[in-house]
This record gives sequence, structure tokens and C-alpha cells, in this order.
Amino acid sequence: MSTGARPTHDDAPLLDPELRDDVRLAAQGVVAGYPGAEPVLRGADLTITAGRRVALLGANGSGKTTILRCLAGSHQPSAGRVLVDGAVLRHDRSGLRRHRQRVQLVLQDPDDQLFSADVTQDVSFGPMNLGLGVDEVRERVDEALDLLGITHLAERPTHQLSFGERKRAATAGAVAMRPAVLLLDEPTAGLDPVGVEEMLAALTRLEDHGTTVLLATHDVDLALAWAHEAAVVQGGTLVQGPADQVLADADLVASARLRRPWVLDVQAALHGRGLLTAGTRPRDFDTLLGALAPPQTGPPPQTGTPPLTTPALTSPPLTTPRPS
Amino acid sequence: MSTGARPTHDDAPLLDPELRDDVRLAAQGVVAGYPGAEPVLRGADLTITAGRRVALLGANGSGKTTILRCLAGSHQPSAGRVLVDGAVLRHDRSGLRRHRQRVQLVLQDPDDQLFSADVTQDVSFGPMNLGLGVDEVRERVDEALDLLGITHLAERPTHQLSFGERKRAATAGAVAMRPAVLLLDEPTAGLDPVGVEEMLAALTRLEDHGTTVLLATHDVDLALAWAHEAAVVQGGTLVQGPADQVLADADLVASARLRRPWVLDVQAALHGRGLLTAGTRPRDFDTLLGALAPPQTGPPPQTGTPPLTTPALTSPPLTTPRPS
Amino acid sequence: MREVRERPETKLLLGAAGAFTFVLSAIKLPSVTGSSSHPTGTGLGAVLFRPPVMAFLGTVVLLFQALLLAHGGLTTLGANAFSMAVVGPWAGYAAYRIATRAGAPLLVGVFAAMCLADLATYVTTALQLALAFPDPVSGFLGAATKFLGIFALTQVPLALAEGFLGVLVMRALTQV
Amino acid sequence: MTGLAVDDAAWAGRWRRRAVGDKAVLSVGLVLAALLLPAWPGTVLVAVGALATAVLGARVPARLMARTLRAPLVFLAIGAITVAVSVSREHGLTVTADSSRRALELFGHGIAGTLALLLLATTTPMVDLLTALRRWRVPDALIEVASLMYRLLFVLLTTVATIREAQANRLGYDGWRTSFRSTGALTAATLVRSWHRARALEEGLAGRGYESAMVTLAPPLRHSPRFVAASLALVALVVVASVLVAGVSS
Repeated sequence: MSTGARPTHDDAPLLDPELRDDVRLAAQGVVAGYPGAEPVLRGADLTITAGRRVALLGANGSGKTTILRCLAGSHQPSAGRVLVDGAVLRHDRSGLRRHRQRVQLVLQDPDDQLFSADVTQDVSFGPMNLGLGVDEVRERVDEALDLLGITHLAERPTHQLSFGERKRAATAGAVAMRPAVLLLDEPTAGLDPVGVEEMLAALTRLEDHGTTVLLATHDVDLALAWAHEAAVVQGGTLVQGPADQVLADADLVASARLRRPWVLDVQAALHGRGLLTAGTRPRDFDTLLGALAPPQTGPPPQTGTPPLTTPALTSPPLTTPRPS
Repeated sequence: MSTGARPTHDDAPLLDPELRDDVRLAAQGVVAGYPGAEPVLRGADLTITAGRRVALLGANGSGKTTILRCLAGSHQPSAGRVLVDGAVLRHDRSGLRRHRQRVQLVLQDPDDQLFSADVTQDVSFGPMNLGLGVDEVRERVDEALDLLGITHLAERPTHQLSFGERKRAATAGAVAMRPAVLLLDEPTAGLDPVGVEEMLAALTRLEDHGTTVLLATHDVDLALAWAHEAAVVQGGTLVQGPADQVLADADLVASARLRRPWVLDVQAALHGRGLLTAGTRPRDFDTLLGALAPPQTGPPPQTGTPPLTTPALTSPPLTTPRPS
Repeated sequence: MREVRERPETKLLLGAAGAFTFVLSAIKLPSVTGSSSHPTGTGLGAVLFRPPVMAFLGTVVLLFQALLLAHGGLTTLGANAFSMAVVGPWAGYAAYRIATRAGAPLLVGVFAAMCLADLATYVTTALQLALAFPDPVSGFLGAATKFLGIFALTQVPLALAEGFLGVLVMRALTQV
Repeated sequence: MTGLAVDDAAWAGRWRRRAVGDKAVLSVGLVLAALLLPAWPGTVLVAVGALATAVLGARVPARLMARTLRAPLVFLAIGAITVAVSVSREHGLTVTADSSRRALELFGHGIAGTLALLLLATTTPMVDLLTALRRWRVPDALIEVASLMYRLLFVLLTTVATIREAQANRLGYDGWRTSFRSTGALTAATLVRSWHRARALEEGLAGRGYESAMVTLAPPLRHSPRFVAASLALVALVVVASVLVAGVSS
């Protein structure tokens, strides 16, 4: 274990979510599960800081969705607590009402989330429930559709949408609530590669609007390229830290039924062969390339090989220091 | 376009599926779609040869599932035909009955195939429909559960299974029919990385039993590492060829809303920098490493870096020549 | 039954319809008092699937409720099956036909169907109970008054709620 | 996965592999005793017998039994109170010794019968019961529809739970009017989904050779003459004891 990979455990006092005003949402010692079974989460901690992308990873059935539901207020932990803007979440009507205006969760299966006849109706559901006026609702719906890039789908019946479109429509429904924190359960699962890029681009637009995003995923490569921090569910607890440190931890990654991102494998191999100088870990192909020697002047080896483009993931600036 | 990437169009006479006795299943000029819309497929060709793995790729909504349904006999093309073992599939009762003993399709959502209360009952459904005796049915069920690695789930109620378990149970239901060709729609979608490996290991066991496997996926890296051939749905037709050729075709890949596998990107970059000698395209990390210089004797750069292991994909032997 | 034999695919539709009826009765209806109750759903089912089909589906749903949820108990299954699976659907369906024949809009018909199916179910149950437990002083009529009185408190609001629910559901369905 | 507690217990229980007929002898025997024996002490003996067999014999969690009993208890209590109170024009509402005795009897019969039936419900998965019904000459088509209902209801329960959660996240159950609108949308969406499910499942099954019958391997269940003998002995013991006690006290 590298020492940096478990910061929420090791640097406790300074990282206490209650003492830091840039913490938007946090879980502390959350124990949660379902009736008639052992709890899935047995003391889980997670901290979401304003503007810092978090990728939540873990095996099928490890409790990823459960921690998301706890953070969203839809599942009440049997022990531990959820903090939002420094205050403890109360599971009564007014507490939840306030919470849901700050935190929104988009579930994995879009089919079970779209319950209205057309996209506009579905997206307007949340703002209507906030008791806003018609004009304000319309403005929010338009904004959400625009951010998700699905303005053209506004009047389409939900059951005619493709899988990727349904996924974005479901997300728009949460975005129309203008949450400070948006939690997404597997937003890219089942999307084609360009669909994944479109979804990530939409999330970037959301961040520009001041929303902090956490996404749960099985895709370690995406997690490394996209997130500032990774949180891995393992054995009922969470290990959170900078994405490149956490995902490089071979033991942790293996015990959570994940694998190491390919970029880290390639970097290690190139480094082991003396082809790379030591340095920061690359997060994506661009960074990896930058650390290599510049290309020779000869012609490219294969006809039809395009200028090398990276997957259009917007990688976070690596210079952002972790507050500690 | 590299000339090798569209063999079904270019080398027509020799590749005619009717003339080659190792062709197990083929689609020829298939036009298919759904009422009230333009056809999704407008002249699609696909050839499945005994023992050669095919990965079917394409955007969401491009027609991947439709071609699978045509090949399985559950969707009747409005033009074109499906050949099985050299004979044209007829969509009458006896034709379909025979077809279903040769070709099985596993749908993406396991809940669309599981109808029984427990796993054994469900898996036994297909063999029972074949009119086999109870002992023979039981033997087939045991074999299918064993191949999928879910013998321990035999008596579990279907509704208590996790998503990954239901996926394997649904696959076992198709496997118990002992098909010559198994078609799988997104068998790895939604599974964690280790779950993906387990599913692929199960498919390898099936191949050892003489089943030829086609899988539809969005994962270009998996397709390159696993498949002999890739078939990309694009503009209502299919482009089929050796996986490394098809997936290296930047234009084709981009127009099908896919991206190039990272191994090919890395290889091109290393080659452009003179770090790799020209050679066959790598299919996975192992092959890529093999083409690199051997590691230096110095210590590995990061503590905790394990001996480099590749994702446990069983890559096909690269020496197998494409018959032509 | 005959339908099922002739067209095997209706088996799946019936299975789904029955499962839906079960699930519907597990959906909590919001109520004014804050407590919640469950709709019977037989009125909507009768309009959508016809009363004879509902009689069979309703009986199986009752069996499932008795065994999976311990609702009511199988000891009263016979009585319940009659009131919930037979009387309810027919009363609801009749209300629906009469309303729509009389030129009322579809939604009014659905409201009447849901509302009356629910009420008829409970009136029948009350009468059955009164038959089984006649009042020692005032006999069957007194007992019937008692049981109907109890049900009026709980079931009339529920029947109205169910009627409104039917309208909302129908309106949503006609938009699809 | 959305589960139902009684169903989960039935699948996990120690008596899962016992023949349905064997368990039915015990449960039905006790149900008949609960209904036909004099309320004192017959229904008490049946209730104790059923509860003890379930918890000690079949190892059904006692907490589950208690939780499951709650709803029928309320229902029976309301019924019993209604019977206890007499109405008449002359006296208004009155409670007589006779009417309260009848109320207690009703309550006793009801609780004992419910417990005797719960014994079967918590030890026998629905699918086993349906398979047994097939053997007892209930038409196949009906059994198959019921079996499909069993499978699909769990799929739909998951759908309902997910839609409800998605609605609640967007404040869909905040206030009465909103809740009502949400419940309507939830019901309609579930209905549409169940249609889609049926269509998709039909195709999935057709691909596996479904033509008209849904035949599968039946789960292997063990018939045990000793279990049946013990069950009959228990029922007989309850009957004899209550007849003796009732005879002495009258």
C-alpha cells in the first residue's frame, strides 16, 4: 500500500469534512444494507469537494449504488451520517426536501427513470415539484436540455429514444433541479465510444455551471483520465485519494475486482525499459506521449494512420494540488 | 481504406458463404427494420466461419441487435437471406425449429430471457423444448452451468441473482441448446473488469466444446484483443475483416462512432518515435511488450508496481491465416 | 383459457398483466390522513383486460398476496376471490360501460370503474362478514350496518382516491 | 434486488427440499383444526403448534413471523371489535358477554388459521406450490400464467422501486397533490413497462424453442413418510387435547 492512497484515513484532522468549507457532500462511517442480509457498507467514508471530480469504482454488488443512494438521501444509513454543506442530513420531510435541491442522483437504468410521455414533461417534473412558475420551469428545462445537448429531443416521446438519448434525458431531469452535486451511477455504461465522449462533454458543461460531479463506473481508464479523485469500494469501506495514486495500487485494484488502467501499465513498461524518464504518472495518452521523445521525421508506419488523436476525455489539470 | 478491410465485398467469388463448407452462419444482403421507419440494415453481409471469433461493433441504434436477431431467426429480413450450414433459413415452424438448434442468441437484458423461478428450471427450458428425456436434459443443464461457472447457483431463485449472475444464467440457457453458433449481445456490458474476464473465460470453454462465438460490443479494446474478425455496422451495411485491420481503419472507426483501440494508438506513437520496429499490429499489451526492447535491469519505477500482467483476455493466435 | 391455448403469446401478456395487478396493489396510495393504503386495482384491470380475465388474474393475485404477503390469509380466500376477483371487476366494468354508453368521456368512465370496483368489493366483503357473523341483537341487517359503517370510514376515501388514480393513469396512457 | 420477506425465507429455509404434499398435510391439517375445533383451547393449541414448528422445526426467523403477523392482526382486531359491539335502535352500541365471546372466537380462529397457513408460506416457494398444483390437475395454461406472474412481479417490483426513487429524488412525493400525480405517472409507466417486458420475454423464449408449453425440469423434492406421520401425529394431538379440554370445561 502506498501511503497516499488512503488519505481520508491518514490525514484525518485536516480533512475532517466538517471543518473544511469547500466540502460539499460527505459520508462518514456509513453502515448500510438491505433487510435480511449483512450490511454492504460497514463504515464508509467519502468526501466530495467543490469542483473536484470523483470517480467511484468497485465490483458488481460491492455497494457502489448503496453509497450513492445514501449520499442522495434515498437510503437511510443504519449508522454513520451524511454531511451536506457542513450540516448533517436529516431524513425528515424538510431535511430531504432541502437535500434534494442540493444533491441529485441519476440511476443507472434510464428505462426505469423516465416515467412521462415526452422528454420535456419528464425533465420539467422536478422544477414543477419545486413549485416554480411556468416561465421559470420552462427556462430550467431548456437549460438542462441544452447542457445535455438534447434540445432537439424536447418533444420526442420517451419510448422512441435510443439508449444513449434516454440516458441523457434522465440526466437532464436531475440537472433541471440545479443541484450543487450531481451523482451519476454508470452514466457511460452501454454507450458507444462517441456517446461516452458526448456524455463527458455534457458533464464538463455542467461543471462550468458550478456543479460538482461524482460518477460511478467500471471503466478504470475513464476514471483515471477524467477524475481528480478515485474512491474504490472494497470490503464495505471506501479508499479515496488522487485517481492516479489509488488506481496504481495493484493490491487495492485487484481486491476490488478491477484492473490497473492501461496507461499506467504502459508507462511502467516503458519506464522499465528506460524509454521514459521518471515523472508524474500519466493520466491519459496525451500525457504519456508528452513524456516520450518527439517523433522522428520519417513517414508514419501505416497508410491510413491518422494524426494521433487521444480519446476526447477532458483530463483534469494535473497541477491542481490536493488541499491537505 | 486498406484493401483488406472489406473482404466480403472485394474478394467476392472465393468468399461466397455458399461455396465454403467452414461457413456456419451468414447474412447476405439483409435489409431489415421496424414498421414506420427507414430500414436500419440496408444490405448487410456477415460471415461466421467455424472456430473464428467475430466481434460485432457499431454505434447505439446502428442495427447491431437487428442483425443478431436476423441471424438468430427471430427477425425476418424484408430482403436478403440468412444461410446456415450452407442452406437458406426458412422462417416457417420447422425451419426455425431446426435453426434454433444450430444458432442461439443471448439478449442484452437477461430479464428478457429468464422466466423461471430458479436457475435449473430456466436452463432446462430449451432442452425440454427439444423433446429430450429428463436424464439428457439434466446432463445438458449441468454441463451448461459448469461451462458458465455457475454450478453453485443451480438452485437459487432467479430474482435473487445479481445482474452478472443473471447474465450468466441467461447464457447458460442458450448454451444448454448446444448451438453450433452462439450470438451474444453485449455480454460484458455492466460487468466489472473481473466479471468481464470470467465471461470471456466461459466463452473460451464453450469454444473448446466446438461452439463458434460472435459477440456484439462497444468495447473496441476487448474486440481487438479477443476477436479474429471484426464486423462494424456503418450506414446500414457491415464491414468485416481481420480485427486488427478493421479497427485500425481510422475513417471507418470514426464514422461508426467508435474509436481506435489504445494498443494501436500506442503502437503507432512508439513506431513514429522509432521505438518499435515495424511488424504485425499488436492485439494486446503482451504483444506490444514483446515488440519492445527487453527491460533494463534497474528496479521498477514505482513501489507496489506488480509484475506486468495483461488483462486476462485470451488473444487468438495471430498466426491463423485468413482463408481467402 | 381457450385464448391461451390458441395463442401462446397471450400467456406472456396475461402473466405481465397479472404481475402488474399484483404490483399495483403493492403501490402505496397517498392519502389525506397521512396513512397510506393500497388500491385493489381490479377496476382498471377490468377495463383493460375484461372482467373474465380479471377474475382469473385476480384470484391468482389473491393467492400470491395470501402466501407472499400474508394479506388476509388463505382461510378467507374463497370469500375474497368472490368479492375482489368477481364482483369488483364486473361492477367496475359495468360502471365503465354504462358511463361511456351514456356519452360520458373516457376518463369519467375510468373513474367510475375504479371507484365502483373498489366500493363493490368492500360492500360484498362487508355483507359476507355480516352473513358469517350476524349481530346477536339486530341480526344480519345490524351486522351489515356495522361492517358497512367501518368500511365506509376507510374505503370511501380510498375508492375516490383509486378513481382519481385511474384517471391519472389513463391520461398518461393516452399521451403515450 | 427487491425481495419479499416471506418468499426469501421460503427459498432459504430448511424445509425447501421437502415434498409440497408433505408440508401441505401439516399445514392444511392445522388450518382445518383451526377452523373446526372449538376456539378454546383448539385455536391456541394450533397457533402454538404452528409457530413452534415454523420457528423450531423449519427454522423460520421468529422476527419474520412476528413482522408478517402484524397486518393480519390489525385486520382481525378490527373485525373482532366489530363483532363484539352490537347495534340496535333501542340500546345503541352495547357489548354483551356473548358478543365478546364470539369476538374472541373469531380472533382465535383467524390467528390460528393465519399461522397454520404461514407455516406453508414460509417453507415453500410459490413455484413449488404451482408445480404441485399442476400435478393435482389444475390446467397447465393457468399454472404457466401464474408462474410467469411470479417471475415478472419481481421484475416489475424493481421497476416500481426504481421509478419511485427517481421521482422521490426530484421531490415527487413532497406533499399530497404531488404524491398523487407521481403515483399516477408511476402506475402508467409500470403498465407500459410490463407490456414491453411481455413482448421482449416472448421473443427471448421463442429463441429458445418456446411454442406452446413452458415445460422445465421440476425441482427434486423429497417425500418423507416419517415427516407425514409426525405431521399427522401433531394434528391428532392438537385435536385430541382440545376435545378433551373442551369436554372437561363444559
